[in-house]
Amino acid sequence: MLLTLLLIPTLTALIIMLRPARQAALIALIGSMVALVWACFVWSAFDFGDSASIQLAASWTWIEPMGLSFSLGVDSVALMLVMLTALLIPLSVLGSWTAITERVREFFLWLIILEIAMLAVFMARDLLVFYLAFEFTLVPMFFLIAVYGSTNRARASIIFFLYTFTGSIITLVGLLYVAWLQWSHTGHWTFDIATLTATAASMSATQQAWVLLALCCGFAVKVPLFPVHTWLPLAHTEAPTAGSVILAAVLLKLGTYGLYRFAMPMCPVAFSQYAPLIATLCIIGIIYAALVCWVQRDVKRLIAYSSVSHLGFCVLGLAAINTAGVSGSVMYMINHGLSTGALFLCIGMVYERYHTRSMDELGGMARRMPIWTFFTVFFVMSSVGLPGLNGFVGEFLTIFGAFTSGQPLQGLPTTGPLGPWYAAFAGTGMILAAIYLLYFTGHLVFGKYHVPDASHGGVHEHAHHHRLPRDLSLREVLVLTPLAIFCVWLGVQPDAILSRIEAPVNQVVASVEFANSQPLAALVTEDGEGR
Amino acid sequence: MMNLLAQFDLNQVLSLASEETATRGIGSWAGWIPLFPLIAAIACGVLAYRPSGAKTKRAGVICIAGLGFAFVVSVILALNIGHGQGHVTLFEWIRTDHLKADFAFFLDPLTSIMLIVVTGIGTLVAVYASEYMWGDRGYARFFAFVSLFIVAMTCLVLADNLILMYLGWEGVGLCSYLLIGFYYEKPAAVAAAKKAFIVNRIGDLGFALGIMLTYLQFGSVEFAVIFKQIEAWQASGTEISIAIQTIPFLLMLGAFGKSAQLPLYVWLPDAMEGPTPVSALIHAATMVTAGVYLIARMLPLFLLSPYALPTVAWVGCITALFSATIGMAQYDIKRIFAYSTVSQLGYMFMGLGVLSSVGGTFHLFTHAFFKAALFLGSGAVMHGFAGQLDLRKLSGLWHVPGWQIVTASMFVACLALAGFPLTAGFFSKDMILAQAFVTPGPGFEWLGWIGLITAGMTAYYTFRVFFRVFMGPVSFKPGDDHHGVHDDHHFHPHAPGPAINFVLIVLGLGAIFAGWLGVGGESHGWFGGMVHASSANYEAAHEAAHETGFFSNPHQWMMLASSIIGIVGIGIAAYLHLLNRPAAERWRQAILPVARLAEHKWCVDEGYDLLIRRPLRAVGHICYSLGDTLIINGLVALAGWIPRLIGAAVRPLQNGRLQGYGLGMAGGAAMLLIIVWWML
Amino acid sequence: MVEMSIIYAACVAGAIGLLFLLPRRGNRWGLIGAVLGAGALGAGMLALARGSNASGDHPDVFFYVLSFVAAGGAVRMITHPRPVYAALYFILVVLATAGLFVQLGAEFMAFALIIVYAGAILITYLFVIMLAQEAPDDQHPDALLDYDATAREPVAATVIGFVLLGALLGVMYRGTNQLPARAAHRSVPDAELAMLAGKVESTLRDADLMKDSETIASVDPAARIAWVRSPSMENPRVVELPADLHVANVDTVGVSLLAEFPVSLEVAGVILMLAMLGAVVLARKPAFAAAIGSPHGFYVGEPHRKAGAP
Amino acid sequence: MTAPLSMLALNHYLLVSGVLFVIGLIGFLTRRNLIIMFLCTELMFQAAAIAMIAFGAYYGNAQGQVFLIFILTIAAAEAALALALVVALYRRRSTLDAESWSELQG
Repeated sequence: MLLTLLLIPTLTALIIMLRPARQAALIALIGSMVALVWACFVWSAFDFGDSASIQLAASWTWIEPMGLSFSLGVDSVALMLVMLTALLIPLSVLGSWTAITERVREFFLWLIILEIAMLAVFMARDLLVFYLAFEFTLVPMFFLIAVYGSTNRARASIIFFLYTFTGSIITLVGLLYVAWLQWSHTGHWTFDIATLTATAASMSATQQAWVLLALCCGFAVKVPLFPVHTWLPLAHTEAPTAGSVILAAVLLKLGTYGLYRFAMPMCPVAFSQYAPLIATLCIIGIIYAALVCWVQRDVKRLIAYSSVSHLGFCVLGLAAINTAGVSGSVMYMINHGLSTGALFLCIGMVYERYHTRSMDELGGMARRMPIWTFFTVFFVMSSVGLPGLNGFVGEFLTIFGAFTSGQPLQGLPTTGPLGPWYAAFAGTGMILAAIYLLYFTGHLVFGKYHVPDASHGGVHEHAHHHRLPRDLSLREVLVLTPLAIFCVWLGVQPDAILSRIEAPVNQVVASVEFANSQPLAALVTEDGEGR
Repeated sequence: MMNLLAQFDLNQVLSLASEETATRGIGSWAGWIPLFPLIAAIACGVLAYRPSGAKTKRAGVICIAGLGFAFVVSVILALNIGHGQGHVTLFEWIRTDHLKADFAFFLDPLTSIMLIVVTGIGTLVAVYASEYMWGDRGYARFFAFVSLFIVAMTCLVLADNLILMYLGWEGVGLCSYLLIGFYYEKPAAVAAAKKAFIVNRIGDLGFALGIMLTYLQFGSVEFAVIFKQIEAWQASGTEISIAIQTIPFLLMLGAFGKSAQLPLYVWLPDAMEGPTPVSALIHAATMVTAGVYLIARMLPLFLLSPYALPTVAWVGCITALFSATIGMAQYDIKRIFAYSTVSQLGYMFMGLGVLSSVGGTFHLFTHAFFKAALFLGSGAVMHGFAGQLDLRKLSGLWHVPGWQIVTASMFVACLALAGFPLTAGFFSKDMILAQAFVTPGPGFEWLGWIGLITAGMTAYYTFRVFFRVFMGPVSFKPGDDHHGVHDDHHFHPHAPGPAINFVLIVLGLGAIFAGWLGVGGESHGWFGGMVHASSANYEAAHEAAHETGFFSNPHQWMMLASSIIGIVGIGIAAYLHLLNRPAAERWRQAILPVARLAEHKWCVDEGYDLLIRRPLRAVGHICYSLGDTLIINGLVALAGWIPRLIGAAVRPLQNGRLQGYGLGMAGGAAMLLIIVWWML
Repeated sequence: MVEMSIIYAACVAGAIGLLFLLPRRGNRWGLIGAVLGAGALGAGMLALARGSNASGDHPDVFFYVLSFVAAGGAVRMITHPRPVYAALYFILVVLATAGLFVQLGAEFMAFALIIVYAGAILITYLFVIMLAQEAPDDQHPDALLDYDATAREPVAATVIGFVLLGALLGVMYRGTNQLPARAAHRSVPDAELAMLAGKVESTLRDADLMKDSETIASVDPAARIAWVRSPSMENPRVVELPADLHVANVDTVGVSLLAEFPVSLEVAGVILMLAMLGAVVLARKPAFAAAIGSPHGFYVGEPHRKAGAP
Repeated sequence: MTAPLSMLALNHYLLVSGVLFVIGLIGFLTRRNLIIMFLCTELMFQAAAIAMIAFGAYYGNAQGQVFLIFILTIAAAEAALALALVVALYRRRSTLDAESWSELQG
């Protein structure tokens, strides 16, 4: 079942390679739509009764002695992210229909390969499959930026690749240490995530601290946490529209998903010990990135920094280690994917028409592009976290989680390392979000209409005669409407997701609480006794 | 919406039964109130994006219909609910393990009053705007936003839990952003809209943290649960923890942000950039009173901590005084009325603060009418005189043909605002001031006296506008935005149309007769009964304090004092601005430094910009230029640069000379041998 | 054990001596260097001798003479500015070494060394020296070339050299007592005779102990007897080996070369052949490259005019 | 065959061989004339030969000498090639100075 979900994009990639470049976009669209339909089929087959357990699991032994097996399986949180990916790929294919003029076939090929890698990451139940896919997502992204980017794309793609790659190498070390520890206990190698999590949880506090450090190195770079975020604005400004959409919507979630899937269950004691530190990093990230956003003149860089700030909230939710916080953070992963992805699509549409991203040359689009204005203001409001739209639920729950984590709730103590002050400072992020996003809207959307003269008033003549109408064409509206509908649906009816991810979230939080309540976990020495 | 439709049956409507049926049955109608404006909003939205949308008046009609229907439903509900309560759950919204926030409505007399104000004024403004906004490109878009605003406001008022109220809270913030920035081509309007949204957002943060703290302390965010818990605590006399006492202060922050009180009032005067119906509806009658409603709704919680209400009272009083002083020195009519709104809101907060919840809410009720009338009147003037709002350039409108109705309604509204005896403003303000002198509290007497002085100032600046603009010799210069085509010298203002006149008359009558609702009967007539039946009820001991003596009875005494103050204020205004206008200039010269400072709004805006905005942007620049590019990218570049450095250092070793290498090899061999020798 | 400290002192003295000897402009300390060097070598020898616990007798006087000659020749070789003299000194060193070989009872190798080494290799060197003689300019042909007159970084080279020597000797002398034990005195003298049927046959025939028609079946060096088979009798008859029949050095080398290292012999042959081929190709003129049509081939380029000339 | 060498004698020969080797090495490192450099390598061969023979004598078998034969072949081969190279180099730069050949540098 899950394997077919991987096979469909692979098949599409093959067909793209065979067919002439003219049809590449069409094949990519059909392939990704079929993948989306199949994903919905998987959603229906998924029994949300016990959504905490891994379902639809399937595994094929790869290297027997090493215990390596290509095993897939998904619980409801992973399923949500799979659905998000499956939804966004066709939209970004449709979004960059006319944007790419030369080397079209490779572009869509890389996009579909990226989809395979992302789906594999979320569906992996084997450590090495996860890591391979986690690394493999870098390759297509690198080419997307390096070949199809704008001015200094070479530097951006190299920094992007090396930065994330070094981070994830350290994570590999951490993961292998755990696998080795498991081997030293039981004598046979296995890379199955469940068993490794069990052994990891029984590690001593110091071992857990080291493993957590290793895991965080890789994942912190992927989720751009504060000090290691500088690759993101570079990558975003240089990436093509489809690239930025996928980068913002899904690739950043690999980091948070990694933290949720590996860091929390594997090193519960260390995680709750260092959660205040992680939370402080997030808060600094939120405020720092928001302030930097406010002084940007390049629109895409502004939205990139806003993603840094928003994902600070997401990780803050995880650090709160209570149901509200973690479910808020999972909600946030999905909402941020939708709203920031849509914002990048809108900016891409303007870039396709006027070929500039700087707010000095461009402004006052509302007069000429009313439909575009509606969508942009709508998605700005969604990412500002306006109640009634999806952004609010994620943001409110994460701050709420941070606020109530560790505070006695009507007398009975709750677990969690954070407190009201964390929530208060993170809350300022909400104000700063309003400031820089309205600064963005104030310049780009409202205000006096001015356009770079070279592009003679927006009706743009492409080399391939794609005469883009001044306002959004039907295709572009078709791209944005599903995202808008999802934003409203998740805003008004967040229970659709909240109730479904309740079980796995509780399971993770319970495992962390259980580990903390234990007497200091017996020191597991290298030779394995003294469990 | 599903269970809403299930309960709707016709006979229930006709029966108009007494209170006890006002439980689930009629309460379910509450769902209709936000639904119709929502439909209207979507319809107008669709119209706005069809090219022909701007040409037809259909959008206006749809909006008026939607709001009108909502008004009718709220009136029916108000009559039916009476002093009872109603509750209806539309659907589940946020459900994590124990945080339960549903889309559910809670009806009690306080809500009914607010609903009547919101939908009533909303409909009237919609009628007014259908003529006022005619000819503007964004006609349909305007009505879409107005109806969306009413949806958000009704949700706020009807909410049965704090998070849904927060939804309404931010929803009205969004609509005010969209409406202030309606003329989006004017940079000033865009900046004002942004400012309004951000300042509101600062208040909303306080409100959000308040919600979280209430959840922590009460385990739930729903009013029913909270009030029951409070009664239980009061009954059992349990000691109130510090955390609970901080909740009111956080909620207060949200209220002051939304209702433009002292620290966060700067956005309201700039909000006048929006079209006048918006100012009338949102920035005079409905949105700004949300803060007052919040405190009235959560009064039991505020009563828990001893310091909360006095702070509210004092902040209200100081804001009233402060903005009145600025109001006196402004020249733009709408700015003056904006500052007067801030000042009157100060009064309402003062009313709530001194435990006269009836006074506060009644002032809110009456203020909605006469302030809306004032704004719509000045809107008519602006509309007629091509955007002219400077009171130095307008005079003697009373004598211009066609403007008599506008002048009459403006006169009545000014009387009400000034607190002229027997007008609506008089009764509500008098209640607040009387209560100030009675309720024991820190410095409440001073509160009363400052209130009296501010009442005088209010009377002065209101009639300063009236006498300048409407009385005196007829002379006027048109404004600059000539959407009327004709040029200067033979410009003749076009009188307001029937719709505007009708609305002004209705509001004028409201300004006079609304007062009588709160008079008579043992506790301030019908209005008092309604408020006492709601959660904002406070069994003030002051009822008993009503001795019979004239001076000992605060109300009679206060009525006399405030009417005298009002008349004196009007007299001064008449003297300075009607009879002897040059004298006004002389007086101004006499206190020139203070006058000019007041004209510049005590430089509060510049202060905020200097103290907050500019440093933050500077930090942003530093973070970006220094933090990101220099330090972090620097470190990354350094990581790349070190290998290159080592490479350069080692290169000279390879210089191509044969004997150099020989030497190296021999040295190496020697070292090895020494090691072997050392190891042997 | 050997007195190591004296050895090291000798090394240092030798280093200083050599330093003075190395060619440099205006070298006045040559004599002192030579004396110091010789003294150092002597001291070294003395140190060895005094370490009397090393068993066995001292090498006789010729050894000392020859080694001093060898050392002196070598030093002169590297210090003499003129290449031809250096080559000639080297020939002296070779002769001295040959003498040492004779001392060690390896006569065959001594002569091989002289014939092959001194005779062939060094003569080639002399050819090349003459061929590549570079006269600085025409007026005074025998002016010293700069690069011959001065040593390059003498100090570093000497220091490292003698540190290497010290380490070498230190390791050797500390290591020699850990050498694998020698076989006890040679069990069977002239053991090689068993394999040298031809030699035995010719000696016996010279001594008329064997007729021409007879052949040797086998030889037993231990009992010093040989079995001779004559066509007339079935079983071979025993013949007593003459007392003076001994294995010469050449014989032992021959037997050892062919018995123990046949493969290496072949490989040596191949190496020599390859070297010859290589030398021929390297020294060919460009015409050869042009003939085979490859522009690069082994063509080594036009002879340049003298370096520095325009 | 003469009596096998005594340890003392062996040490002596090793001393001589060491000295000669080092002198050859220093010669190689200091002399800048290509031919003399190669001559010094020959001297090093020579030193090695002495040690070989000494050990052969010490152990009383002819392996030392057999090995010397191989050393000689290598020396001969090396000399032949080296000299061919020197001639070629001399033809290119008409100088024998080792310093002139230093293009292969980093």
